[in-house]
Amino acid sequence: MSDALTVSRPGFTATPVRGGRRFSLQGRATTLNGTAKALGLAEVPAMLGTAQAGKCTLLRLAPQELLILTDDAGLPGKVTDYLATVPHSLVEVSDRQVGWTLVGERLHDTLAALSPLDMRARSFPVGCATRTLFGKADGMVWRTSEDTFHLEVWRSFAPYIVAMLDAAALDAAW
Amino acid sequence: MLLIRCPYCGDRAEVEFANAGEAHIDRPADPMSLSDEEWAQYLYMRDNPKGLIAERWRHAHGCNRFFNAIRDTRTDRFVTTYEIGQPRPEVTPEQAEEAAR
Amino acid sequence: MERFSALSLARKAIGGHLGWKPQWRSVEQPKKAYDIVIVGGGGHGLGAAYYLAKQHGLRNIAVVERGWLAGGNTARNTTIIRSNYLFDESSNYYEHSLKLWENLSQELNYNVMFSQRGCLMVAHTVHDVQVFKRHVHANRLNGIDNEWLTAEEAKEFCPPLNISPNIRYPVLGGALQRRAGTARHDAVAWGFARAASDMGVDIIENCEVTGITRAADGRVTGVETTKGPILAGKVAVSAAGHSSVVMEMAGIRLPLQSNPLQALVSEPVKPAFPTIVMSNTIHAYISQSDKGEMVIGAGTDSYVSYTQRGGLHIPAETLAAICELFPMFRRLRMMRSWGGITDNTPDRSPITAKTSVPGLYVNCGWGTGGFKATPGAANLFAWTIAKDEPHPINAPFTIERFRDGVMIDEAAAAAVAH
Amino acid sequence: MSRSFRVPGRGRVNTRRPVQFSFDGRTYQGCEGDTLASALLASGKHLMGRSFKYHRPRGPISAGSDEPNAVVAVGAGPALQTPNLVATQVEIHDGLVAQSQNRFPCLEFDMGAMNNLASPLIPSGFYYKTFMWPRNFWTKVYEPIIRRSAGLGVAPTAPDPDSYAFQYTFCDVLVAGGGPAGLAAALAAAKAGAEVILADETNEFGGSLLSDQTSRIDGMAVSAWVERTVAELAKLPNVRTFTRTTVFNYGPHNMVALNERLTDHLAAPNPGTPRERLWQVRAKEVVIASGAIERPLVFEGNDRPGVMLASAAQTYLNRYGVACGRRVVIATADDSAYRVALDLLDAGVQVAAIADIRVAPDSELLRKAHAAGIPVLTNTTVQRAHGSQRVHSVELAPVLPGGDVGEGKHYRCDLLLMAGGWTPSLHLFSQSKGKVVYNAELDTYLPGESAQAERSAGSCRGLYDLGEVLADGLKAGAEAARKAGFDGAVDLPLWEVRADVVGRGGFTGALPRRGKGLTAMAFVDYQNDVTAKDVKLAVREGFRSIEHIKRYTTTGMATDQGKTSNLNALGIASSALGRPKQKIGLTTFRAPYTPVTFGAFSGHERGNLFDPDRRTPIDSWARTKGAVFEDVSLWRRARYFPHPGEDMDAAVARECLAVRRSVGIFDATTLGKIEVVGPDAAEFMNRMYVNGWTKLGVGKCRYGLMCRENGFVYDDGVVGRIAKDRFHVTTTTGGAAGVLTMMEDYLQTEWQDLDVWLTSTSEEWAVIAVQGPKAREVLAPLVDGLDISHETMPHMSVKEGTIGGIPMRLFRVSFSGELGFEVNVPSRHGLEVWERIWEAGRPFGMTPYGTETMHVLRAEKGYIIVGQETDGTATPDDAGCGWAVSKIKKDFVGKRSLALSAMQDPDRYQLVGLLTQAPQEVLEEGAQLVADRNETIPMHKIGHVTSSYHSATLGRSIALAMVSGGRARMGETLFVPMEDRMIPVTVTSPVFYDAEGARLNV
Repeated sequence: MSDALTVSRPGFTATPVRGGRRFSLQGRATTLNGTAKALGLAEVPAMLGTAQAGKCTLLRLAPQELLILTDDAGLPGKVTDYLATVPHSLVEVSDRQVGWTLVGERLHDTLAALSPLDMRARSFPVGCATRTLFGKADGMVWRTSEDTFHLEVWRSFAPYIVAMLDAAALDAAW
Repeated sequence: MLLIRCPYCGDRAEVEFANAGEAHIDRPADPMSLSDEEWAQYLYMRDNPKGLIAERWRHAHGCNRFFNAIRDTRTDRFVTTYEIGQPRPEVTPEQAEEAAR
Repeated sequence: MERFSALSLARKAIGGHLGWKPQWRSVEQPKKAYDIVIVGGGGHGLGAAYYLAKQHGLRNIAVVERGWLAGGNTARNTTIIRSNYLFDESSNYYEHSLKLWENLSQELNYNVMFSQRGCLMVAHTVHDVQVFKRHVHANRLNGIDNEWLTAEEAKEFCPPLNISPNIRYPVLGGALQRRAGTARHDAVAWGFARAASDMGVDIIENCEVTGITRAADGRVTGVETTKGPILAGKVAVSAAGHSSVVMEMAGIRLPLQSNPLQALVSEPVKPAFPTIVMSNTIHAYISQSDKGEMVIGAGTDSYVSYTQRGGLHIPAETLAAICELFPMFRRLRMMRSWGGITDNTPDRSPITAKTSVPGLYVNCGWGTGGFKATPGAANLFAWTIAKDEPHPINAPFTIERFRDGVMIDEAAAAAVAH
Repeated sequence: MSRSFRVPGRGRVNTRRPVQFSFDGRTYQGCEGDTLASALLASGKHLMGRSFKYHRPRGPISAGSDEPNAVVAVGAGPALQTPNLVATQVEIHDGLVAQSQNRFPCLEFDMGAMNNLASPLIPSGFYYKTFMWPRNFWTKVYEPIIRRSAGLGVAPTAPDPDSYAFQYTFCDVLVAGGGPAGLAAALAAAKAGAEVILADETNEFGGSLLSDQTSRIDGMAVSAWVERTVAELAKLPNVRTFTRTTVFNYGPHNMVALNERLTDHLAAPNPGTPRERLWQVRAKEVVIASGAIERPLVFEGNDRPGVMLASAAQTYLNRYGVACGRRVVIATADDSAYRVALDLLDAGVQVAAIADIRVAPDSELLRKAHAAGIPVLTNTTVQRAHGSQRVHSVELAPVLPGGDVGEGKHYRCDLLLMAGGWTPSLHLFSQSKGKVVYNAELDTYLPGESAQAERSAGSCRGLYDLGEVLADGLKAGAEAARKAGFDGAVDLPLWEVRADVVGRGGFTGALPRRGKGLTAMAFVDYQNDVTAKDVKLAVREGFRSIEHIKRYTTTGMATDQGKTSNLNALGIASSALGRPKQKIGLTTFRAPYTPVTFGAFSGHERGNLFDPDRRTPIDSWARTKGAVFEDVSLWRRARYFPHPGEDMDAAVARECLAVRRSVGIFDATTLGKIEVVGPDAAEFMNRMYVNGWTKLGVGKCRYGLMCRENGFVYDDGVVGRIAKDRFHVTTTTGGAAGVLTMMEDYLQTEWQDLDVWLTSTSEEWAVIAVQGPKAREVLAPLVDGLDISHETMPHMSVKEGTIGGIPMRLFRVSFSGELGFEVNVPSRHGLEVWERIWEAGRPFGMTPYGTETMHVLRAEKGYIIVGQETDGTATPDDAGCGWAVSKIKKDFVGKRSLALSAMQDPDRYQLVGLLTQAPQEVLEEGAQLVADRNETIPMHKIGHVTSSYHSATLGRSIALAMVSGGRARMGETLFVPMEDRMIPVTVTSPVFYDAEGARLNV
């Protein structure tokens, strides 16, 4: 659905992210930690932190919640094996949301038209991820590099977000 | 627009949150044993103080956690926010004065 | 009391208007004791004093007000008056009030500028249509005017209304109460104050109640104030957003939350808006005042606050909605905004009742809708105080209804879900 | 007047760039850099508007945003003509079209000025005392007249074509105001390393310095210093500067709102440029450098065009190069006016006299004025200014010992300047909830203790000496930076300042005058025509609080919100009440500081972006099939699929029959879905829903009903048990978010011990309902070998499998009363699977149907819709769902409330069916029911129609209703009173079709 939904304006582009799967893992801290360890990490990322473990990216969006992004193969067996031993909730949400890669020198002004979140580097450094509000839509934003952000919203909000970003990117020129 | 400190996510704008009413009102363990009067007290009667209030917020457009806050309703200044399940913290006179300012 | 009229104006004009007397007696220091002390000098409290004197023959009454008269929600609302409520309990109450409004200027000899411009509640969804038609039918059978208009009829009644099918929430029609209207908020309070004062009621401003005193048997004996103690046979609290604070002094916890409610006006313009339009779905209401300002109600902030302000995002949201319905007003400008403190009950209906404390009465919980009820609530509250029992119209509006599960939940009745 | 009042060599406007504009249809020429006011004044035109009540001719008194008189409409055409703009703020550009307002037929001759003659009859509050008889005349006669004469400009009548932008931003230090204090503060904060935002409402930084020809900083002209400082700020990467940007709202927690105007000053803005941008700035620290406003003096005729504030004349001269007259008289209570006199003299204006109300003023400037030969009269008041559309003379009169006023002398003049002292702009400070404090020495209010992270600097806190102001700005900026965490040592500049001492003195209230002045019009609030007499009248009538006086007289309530009038009103009230000013206090300062365009608040939230418009993956398909849509919460849902020529009734009848006879397909994607997972999932479900869940087998489904704690139905939906520890919960479309929130509330705050977690999967799954006797035949070949026979997959069961290789959860459920399945597939495959089923169904005559048909089908079966049958006041039993309520569970949400005696009342409204006696009569939804048709109004209502349709299946109408004691009324005849007739109906069971459910179990 997001394929056609791109923004391309001077100073700002939003390109749909294709492929991969998403899992929402919820459980108590020990379970989240155990999952991280099963993936070879020392511990689960702190709140709003992210970590890369092989083909999995862990985003700590809530105290008891990890969003795990994987390739098309899904979660490695070592994770599901571990989870079989502990109370948890694992729900695939690959299709619930759609994502974009955001770049451009007007990126900040564009996002700031939609979100009240302080996304300056000193408050929101590389690797930081959180849910917040974009206009009237829930969204998840993750700073993947100094100049690149990853944005996700629920699928049905995609046309709205794209239109809002497009309008905001135009405004940002003035 | 208030700036609210989510105990998990830090300072965020009010629009990310939903107020969830008075804090520290525990659901009775056995509601059926309560009189109508007691049940109504639990369900409807609320502190509505002009001064310090203990209240709940939900970081609705964030980590989606409920948490508690102490705030002065005369100024809307927060004294502190804290996790659900923690007891209502003592407010020092200095904190109270600062919040009332 | 000198009668106000064009003639009296002309006569006074000859004397350079030097001959006018204070509209109400200003009582600096309260007497030691009154039969009744009313806490809260807003429209409701002053009106209750007026009706106690006028209809129940009681004259030894004081109204004590923390600040200046009518400086609370009376001064901070958008002055919409209507009675097209769904449930009999509510519509009887508000219709009682509306009927009093219709004669209030003459009764008080004070022009409260009640302007029956009509109130059009617009529907944007199939669900809205069902809900409003339910109102229309229920009102009609209660003898309360309310009629259904198609979108085109609504547009004819209110030409600025955008009924294009191409907006986000097209207008599908609306329920119109033609007898609804607006009034001049200050005038209501001042008119009641003048008439009550004339009958002997003491109006005491800058007098904050700090305690409610009670006898050993629990009965109310008076109030403590910043101007000293006042003995009273009965104490009646009509303190709007501060009701919880005052009632707490008598140890009574109320099912109330005080939330900020914001409103705003535009700069004045020549007549451009003939009526009141309300949209519950997109949260907007608007009318044009006699001075030409567009008077716009914004939403309620969700948290308890006594600051009389809220976040700017709330009026921003309202203005976006107004600009959707009336896109030609987009270039108008906000001239002034303000906040009030609304006292909201769980079922969004008021309480006008006796309390568990003998001699203590309360009229509160009016939320965002108290202004329209001013004369009605005052009238019924006076009855309740005077007779120590509610009038049949306000009998359902007790505190006990929450215990007994007999709520009057207009908001829930309009609940949206599918 | 054709001669130009432009002063060669003065001002900052570009005289080589002429600008053509029109005012009231006449073409004028100004210069680049002019405001509308300065350009008109340069042409000798002072008359620019008419007042609100008396329609008196008015010209500008100020040169800034405090202007009450020169209020005009700008722009041409029904969409763009914008009312009530202040000519002193409107920047001219080629082609600008401006109109005066509130006059008929024209500005110079206004019929409304008749009101002026009637003014003795219409003092403050006159309308409270009159127009009461006859009763209905108020709305019909009096009020329309009042309304027509009130108001100022005319609202646009066509939609605004411009766009508006919005942006959040953050900074360490926000500096509000770009005058000397603001510039210094911004510089100091920036040098300390803080991220700084500096905003000024005018088109360039400098504030009062732009009107100052004589002061020197570091030996240079102050305008040069401004240039240097602005350039220095521009070089710093941590500074953002905004001109034409008003800081208008100081909200809680240092959230400050700015309104930036981007295009109004341009003749031809780049297409696509937003007209304005609204900024919401979260600032760690704020420096308020909002300056001070000069006060008018209150005397008879102080509103004649040509009567102005002294500082305004100075600004017009030095900033715009315009002399506002040829011969000036200056009335002052303040030293600064002497500098204005000297500047005007220097520009060739004749200074006829300076009248100083003070007994013995003394200053360097006064001596300079003497030396320059200007007549200075001390202890002198203004008795009256004369003139109609322009001042032509003024009587200056001595104040006698004892306070009386003696005979005066008339001075001819075409310009009369007032200098009543300075009023600090406290608006932002006050909005921040700081308390203002009266300062006796300055006879004004100043900022008191800060309530938020802010401080005031410069003349807004009563400093008027330029050296002091700059030092104060530096100090404030440095302190703000330090508090924001930038505490390193910084070298702050030490400027050497040479400037006149100004701002000493001042006067509030009405000037003394000779005689009682019963007919004198001395204006306090110009725009609203509030006179000194009006304020006294209010006091006489017992209005003692300043808020009452404001409301009774309307002083301070005009578009300028009392910027020039508040202190004078206070002064007059103070003497009338015999109470000191500090005991009276100021009225509340309300946001916005100056008016802000509605459009700027709404930003992009217009049209389709007003609210998200959520669409399902199947939406595009429905659109191509001609679906008519409806809004359900944020979703757009297909309501019906009309064939050419069909109306809704015909389409729905066809769709219904297709489902009953063969098979239909329905997009149920919008249903809310929640995955409830964890070892305690069943226990959690037991607590949340009225039903019991422990015994529900894996692979089975159950209708779940949820109450709120008050016992009333909140939501419902089918729940499937996917695994022992995993439930697939569905909710209503509109209830999805609320149900999840309520569940999280209990889970997080009451039952933290439970090991169960909730995940919204509403958008993970597309849901395709296949309903009708042929449903299985359609689906069976598609589901990759899954056995969906009745035996292995009975009604109310769920299986996981694939459909064409795509993962699927298949529910055998029915909201139609027919054999039915709901195919859940990952959303990205929703359309593809839909089309596959559609293709497979076509041989069976498969028909797409929408929400309307869905409603009819379920109503035929007596299935409720939460929010339609129930309304937040219905219990499960009221809604006919008492069967769902577990009798054995000790507790669940709502159980205790359901035990209240009121909840057991046999007269509660209960769900029933209604059949009209005329089978084709379709009742109106929302219609009421009565038992006694002969009752007169008010009638006793005993229920209402919740759902009503024509049922094609049954060949007649059906209705559902909530009726008092309804279940005991089966067979009774009730009546639906319509406007024009009474419709008899029979109470029946709410199940009209297949009561035994045979069609479900096939």
